[in-house]
Amino acid sequence: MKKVVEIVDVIDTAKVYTELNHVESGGICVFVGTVREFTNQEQVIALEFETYRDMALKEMEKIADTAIEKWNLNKVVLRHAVGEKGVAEPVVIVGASSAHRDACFEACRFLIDTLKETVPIWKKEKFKNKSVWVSAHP
Amino acid sequence: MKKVVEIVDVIDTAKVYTELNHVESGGICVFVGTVREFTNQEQVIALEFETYRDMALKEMEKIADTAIEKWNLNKVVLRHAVGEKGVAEPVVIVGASSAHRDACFEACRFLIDTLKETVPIWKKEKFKNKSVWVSAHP
Amino acid sequence: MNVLFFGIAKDIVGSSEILFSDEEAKPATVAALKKDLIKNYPEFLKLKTLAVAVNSEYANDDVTLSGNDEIAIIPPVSGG
Amino acid sequence: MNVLFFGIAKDIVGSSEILFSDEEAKPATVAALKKDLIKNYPEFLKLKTLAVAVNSEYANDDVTLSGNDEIAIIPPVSGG
Repeated sequence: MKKVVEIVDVIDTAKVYTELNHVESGGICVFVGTVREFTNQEQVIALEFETYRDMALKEMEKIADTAIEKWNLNKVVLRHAVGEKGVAEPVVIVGASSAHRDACFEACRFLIDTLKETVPIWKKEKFKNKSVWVSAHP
Repeated sequence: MKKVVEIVDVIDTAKVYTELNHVESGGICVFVGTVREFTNQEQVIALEFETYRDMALKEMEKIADTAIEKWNLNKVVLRHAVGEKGVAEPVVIVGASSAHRDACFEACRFLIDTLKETVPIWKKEKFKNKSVWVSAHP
Repeated sequence: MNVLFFGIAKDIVGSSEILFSDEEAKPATVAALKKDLIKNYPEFLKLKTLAVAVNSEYANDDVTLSGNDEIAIIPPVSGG
Repeated sequence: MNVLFFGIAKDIVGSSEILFSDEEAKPATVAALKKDLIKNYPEFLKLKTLAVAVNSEYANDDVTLSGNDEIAIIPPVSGG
């Protein structure tokens, strides 16, 4: 299967290389987004993710297809977590597998940048005394 | 430990994410180089890697230190395999872990590009009827 | 007509779903829906962006709405 | 003086290590070593690059060599 597009409760980072492995690939580039402990000097207790699942999967499929076409990729993975994630936990993993490394690096950057722009997933930062929907306000 | 620099017989791709995980990191970028089945339409049976180990480890340490300093990384991994590797097997894995994704992408690219330029490791491509030291001749 | 709310939009309206019964005056377009929403919940004006999806695809202001559509209010996304 | 050979350099000289005994005329610098090598093994001229490491660090042509140095011939690297 050329592309893996999923929304899951828990991301297993260990299996992504197996998913991206391909006899015609010389390069695999993977990005993992994780929960940072501090945002603007404030301690984050957890991030809470929610999604409009049907639409999010559709948008993630579009991103995967665009990248496969543009960079002639052999394999693509786009996987996002939902629910509450603690510090250092993975929240998103994207990866691209191609003949040469230029393509997989560029494609991997495109995957995460576009996912953040268009996929209907929302995160709330939970601090000790408040919760904030990220990027909601100017 | 901030950096992992190793030359090994077999690369375990599954553990790199654990090595790069850090509470101050929001982004982890990993590149894996694997053996492609075809080079210029010729079928590759295996790649054979050899190294000048002491010097290679020194050069890999320098690359790690330069990247940590330049991109303010929380963690770095540089790991290369030696010996004979078959099609689709991993031969190198490099990764960078940073607060934001710009830094880990740029650093990861620097790690693999510089490794290929300066680290004394040599690969021989084994075809059905011949073997060729890669990049030896103009 | 069924409208879904996510993220901060859900907090603003206090519900994840609003059903417009057939009797009610239903907005005919995406633009009209946004106008109604902002009128009833001025908090939406404070958001960085406000998008609408019709049948799980982003929809421009001029898209017309029908009773069978699944409509969703998409506040600024923040995945990753 | 101990000189190590790797990759295609090992194939060219047919050995992974050459020991210069004290009696022999030993090259005094990296440049002299390269010159001796090319004289004895003209195949080295065909390589894309030819570098030398002294005590596991890349060394310029003007670096002087002493009997205790570990010297290595570094043909074009191709890791990754």
